[in-house]
Amino acid sequence: MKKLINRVEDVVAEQLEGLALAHPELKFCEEPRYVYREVCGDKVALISGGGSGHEPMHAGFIGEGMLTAACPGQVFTSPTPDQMYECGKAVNTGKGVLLLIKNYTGDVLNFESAVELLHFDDIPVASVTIDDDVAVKDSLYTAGRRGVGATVLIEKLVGAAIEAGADLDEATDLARSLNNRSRSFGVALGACTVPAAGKPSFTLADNEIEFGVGIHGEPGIERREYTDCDTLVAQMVDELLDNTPYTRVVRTWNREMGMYDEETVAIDEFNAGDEFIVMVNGLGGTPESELYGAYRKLHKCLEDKGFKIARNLIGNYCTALDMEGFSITLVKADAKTLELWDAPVKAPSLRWGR
Amino acid sequence: MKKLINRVEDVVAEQLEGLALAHPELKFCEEPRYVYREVCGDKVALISGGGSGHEPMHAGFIGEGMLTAACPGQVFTSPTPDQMYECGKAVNTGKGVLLLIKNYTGDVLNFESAVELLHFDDIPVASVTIDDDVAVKDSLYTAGRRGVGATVLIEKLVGAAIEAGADLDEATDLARSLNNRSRSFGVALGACTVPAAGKPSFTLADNEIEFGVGIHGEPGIERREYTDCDTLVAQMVDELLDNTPYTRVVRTWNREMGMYDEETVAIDEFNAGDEFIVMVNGLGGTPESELYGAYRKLHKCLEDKGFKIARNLIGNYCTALDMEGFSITLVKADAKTLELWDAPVKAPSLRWGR
Amino acid sequence: MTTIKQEQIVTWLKTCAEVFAAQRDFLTDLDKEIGDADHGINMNRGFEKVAEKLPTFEDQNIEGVLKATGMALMSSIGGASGPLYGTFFIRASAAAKGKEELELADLVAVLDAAVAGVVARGKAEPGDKTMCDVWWPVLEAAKAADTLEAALPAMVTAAEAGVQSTVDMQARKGRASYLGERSIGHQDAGATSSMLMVKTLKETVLGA
Amino acid sequence: MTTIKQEQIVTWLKTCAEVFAAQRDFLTDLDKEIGDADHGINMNRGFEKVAEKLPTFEDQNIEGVLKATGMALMSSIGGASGPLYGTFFIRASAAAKGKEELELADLVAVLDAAVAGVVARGKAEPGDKTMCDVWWPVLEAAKAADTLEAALPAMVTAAEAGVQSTVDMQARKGRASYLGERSIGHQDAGATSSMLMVKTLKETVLGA
Ligand SMILES: Nc1ncnc2c1ncn2[C@@H]1O[C@H](COP(=O)(O)OP(=O)(O)O)[C@@H](O)[C@H]1O
Ligand SMILES: Nc1ncnc2c1ncn2[C@@H]1O[C@H](COP(=O)(O)OP(=O)(O)O)[C@@H](O)[C@H]1O
Ligand SMILES: [Mg+2]
Ligand SMILES: [Mg+2]
Ligand SMILES: [Mg+2]
Ligand SMILES: [Mg+2]
Repeated sequence: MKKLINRVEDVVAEQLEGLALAHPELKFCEEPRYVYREVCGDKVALISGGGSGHEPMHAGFIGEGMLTAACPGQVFTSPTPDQMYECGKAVNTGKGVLLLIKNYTGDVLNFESAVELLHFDDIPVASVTIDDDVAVKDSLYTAGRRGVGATVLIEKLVGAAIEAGADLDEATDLARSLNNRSRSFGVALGACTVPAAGKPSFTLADNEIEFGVGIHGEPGIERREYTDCDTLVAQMVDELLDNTPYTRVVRTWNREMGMYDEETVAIDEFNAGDEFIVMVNGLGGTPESELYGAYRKLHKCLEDKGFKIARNLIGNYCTALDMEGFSITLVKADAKTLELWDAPVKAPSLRWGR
Repeated sequence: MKKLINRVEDVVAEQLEGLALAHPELKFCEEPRYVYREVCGDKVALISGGGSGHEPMHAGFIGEGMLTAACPGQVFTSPTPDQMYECGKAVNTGKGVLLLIKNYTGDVLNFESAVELLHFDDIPVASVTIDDDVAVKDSLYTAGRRGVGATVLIEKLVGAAIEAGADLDEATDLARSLNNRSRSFGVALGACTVPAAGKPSFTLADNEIEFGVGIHGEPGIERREYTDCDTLVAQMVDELLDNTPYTRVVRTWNREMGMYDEETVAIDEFNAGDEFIVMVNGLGGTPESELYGAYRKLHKCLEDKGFKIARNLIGNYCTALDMEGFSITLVKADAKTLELWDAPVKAPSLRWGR
Repeated sequence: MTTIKQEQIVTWLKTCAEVFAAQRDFLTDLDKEIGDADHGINMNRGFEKVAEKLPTFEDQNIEGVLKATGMALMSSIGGASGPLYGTFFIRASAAAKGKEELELADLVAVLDAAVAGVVARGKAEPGDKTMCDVWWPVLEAAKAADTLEAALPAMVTAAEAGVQSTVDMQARKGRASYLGERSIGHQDAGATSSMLMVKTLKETVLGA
Repeated sequence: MTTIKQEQIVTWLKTCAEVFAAQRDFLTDLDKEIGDADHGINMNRGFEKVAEKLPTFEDQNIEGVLKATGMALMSSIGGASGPLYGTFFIRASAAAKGKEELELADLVAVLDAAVAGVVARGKAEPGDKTMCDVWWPVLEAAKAADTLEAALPAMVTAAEAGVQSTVDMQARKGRASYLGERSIGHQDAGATSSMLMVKTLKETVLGA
């Protein structure tokens, strides 16, 4: 393994230090670890976080119109409850804290512990668990659909709503509704190498891919034959547009009762005529040019099926270290969603209008 | 070799088609191949181009406040004169055409042919050859310093000046002066794979790097031992700050005479107290997180030596397909340069203020 | 011997730190097959932190030691195993209220509370291919024994059998569940780290 | 045989297209060692274009055929070799003004103009490790011969020796120059493609 790092133990801290040096508007707390910005005005604090290795997610999305703070764990390991707890206390302006969680067992367990800790400190707190990865078919025999690429888009959209004055409940409802309208699917052409492990997490023959991968270098739901970009994108679109019902238990923190309410909720259907915000996301080791090649086919597939691409985002946003591969995310968007999308954002890795 | 492409022959065309589908404000001419935008107003047209495989450079930098058009060649092969010629004719508003050339023999020969063709069509034309790669030590026994990362920054800065009303001579002078204040140095931790070749261009042991690489997958000036990120960045900074005089023959198209004037010109010195715009640029296969790790050390090295980083740009901007590695570019900046830098730009891969 | 002494608990924790340093790559490799290749790294980081902090709490009673251990694990492991092992020790601590030593009945009560805590958090069911598939049989073995001397080796045997039993299971919880049938045939990493803790306890108290 | 006929020039170009298709990977591999691994791809693309367009100009005189070939190469090869080979054929065409066949003296004049064009563009000097290190000795061999029958084999011998001579040279022009001393020991790709064109001309006119 050869990586642009120093000691494996220091990777996350040093990279965050570099981020804060490059973007002095981001502050960096080392113990426990979180990155944040001073919130201008009396706004809800939007906090995300998760294992490191998905850069620019999440710290690169801290900024006006997007995240207030991010809690980075070790590489591919969710952060610990004390990080979100201390971070939440630090950035709460009184309007409360919304935690965005990617649905991985580790993230959910650690974030939900933090929700309880913040609650017992009388901080208004809510959490939304994002589970957009349609590669996972059932929620009964698995830990449920993983939270992947949609996280980026939801962070942007909810951040814009908060900038425009949404309160904690409105922001929470928006995040949840966006999540029910979001679907992602990822594939790997090659494995990534976790610095601490030092070797690739799997090996693939020249004509093989992992189909339906998450963002942690884990194998996909299936190893498939690979022929070419267009065939692969078409297979992914089939998975993304499949309307087989998917329901799961959604947990909502009840701030009156100090406990979670549980409710079984289904995701939304996608039907011809729908408009999408589309993301073609590189997993870290695939050049941007190839993502545009994939976008070409995606655009045609969706238009052929009667869908409309209202906005697109193409690049490396939610990565798995240096994994070769990419994911596609579709978010069903109405006029209000597009307005939030177009609103200014000024984060190190997503910026327009400012 | 496994890449996210279809037929090798179609790679460039399909990726550009994807780009134009994603960004409908960019128009795409297939034969001869160039990408352009409608210029608003009576402005100089700023055209860049070169081999493909360096994405997002150049087509991703077409937009308000940056390039007017780009002429993409085959992968790692400079475009042909007819591309720049037809493109120049198409986008000239009467204010003339400035061609930015990266100093590689192929680029220079093909672009200079296009300069002549445009001139004979009575189009006011100028060209500036960018040669910022300080890995190349002498201009006498080589084809001269290569044009690499500074191209991105010069495209941005000259584009802003043109947006603000600079005429052809002013834009040309600015580009030339910026080039004399720009230095880059690149390293490769792993080779890239040209789709048409199908195999990596070289192999490196786990403790080896290529030191002083260009952006075409070619080996560097030297194969060196690799220990860690900080050591490597410090070595690169030494190369970048070295003030050994460098002169070369600069060719300026004489629009009266219809021929090139030649003049021997030296690059500027860098001295403590200077302010820089700094780019840490990934070569395509290195995750953004690692670039921030490198930025951390770069920031400290430069500050320790009494330089100031006024602005920074960190990410994949001028790549070599999926090469693992990165480059550092320094541009000495005065107040006027920073004003141009901060001016709005709205290109697919560089955007702020719009 | 009829009890586990406070000093033995402290020694056990220190030895666990050594064991997880030594087994770091092995556990990570297990997690690579059907997870994300970090379980050994996580356990090593967590118990390194415990060992580092031990001097600040090793004089407390068993309740205090277990509580501080749980807090250290909770705030240093991360991932799925962090809150689970954190909860394990914090619940164990509550069941060891005021204790300076543990009789067999205490051990059973402590284990019972600890395992219940893990299940409450992670909602695993038998056969889901998790660390619980070790802890349930371990708890049963402790309950079935008459003496501590008999209980500890029986717990190790149960733990080892529990680990083995995970090989043929299809994961239904945690990261491995995404692999569906492809998770079958691989030994669960968390079950293995749990077994190592049980084995280390037995060796600390009874010798290797 | 005392002249090279127009049909032979056309056949030569068609055969060059076949040769560069067959030698594509070989030339690319040469360019990989000290360049950017595309010379074979470039030459193949260029001569494919020539072959594709030939039907539209194969009835013209030698001047016309060479001119159209130069334009096709210029607008399809790209890179360093594109403008150089483009210039080679365009200048050759000018020196073949009105010709339907070439005598030895014509061939020398045509080659002389073509090589001068390449040098004017690329500014190579002897020993710089470029295609010119083939074209100069080839031109000398043509000048030294008394008949076309003698000239063509002598040109091939000179071309092959020219290619060999590039191995020990340090590149001073083009991409390979960046490697400094590391460029020594490798055969130049452009010199090799030039040699193949000379060899194909001889085989077209005199047989293999
Ligand atoms: N819901 C759960 N209940 C009990 N144990 C679980 C659960 N989910 C995962 N585990 C255990 O956690 C182990 C993985 O831990 P680790 O690799 O440290 O975390 P992560 O999966 O977040 O990377 C699994 O091998 C399994 O034994
Ligand atoms: N200045 C020059 N004069 C003559 N020949 C040159 C010059 N520069 C390069 N060449 C030739 O061009 C060849 C490389 O061509 P090619 O690989 O197609 O272009 P590029 O170097 O742009 O990739 C070299 O092997 C060399 O023979
Ligand atoms: Mg993990
Ligand atoms: Mg080339
Ligand atoms: Mg794991
Ligand atoms: Mg080449």
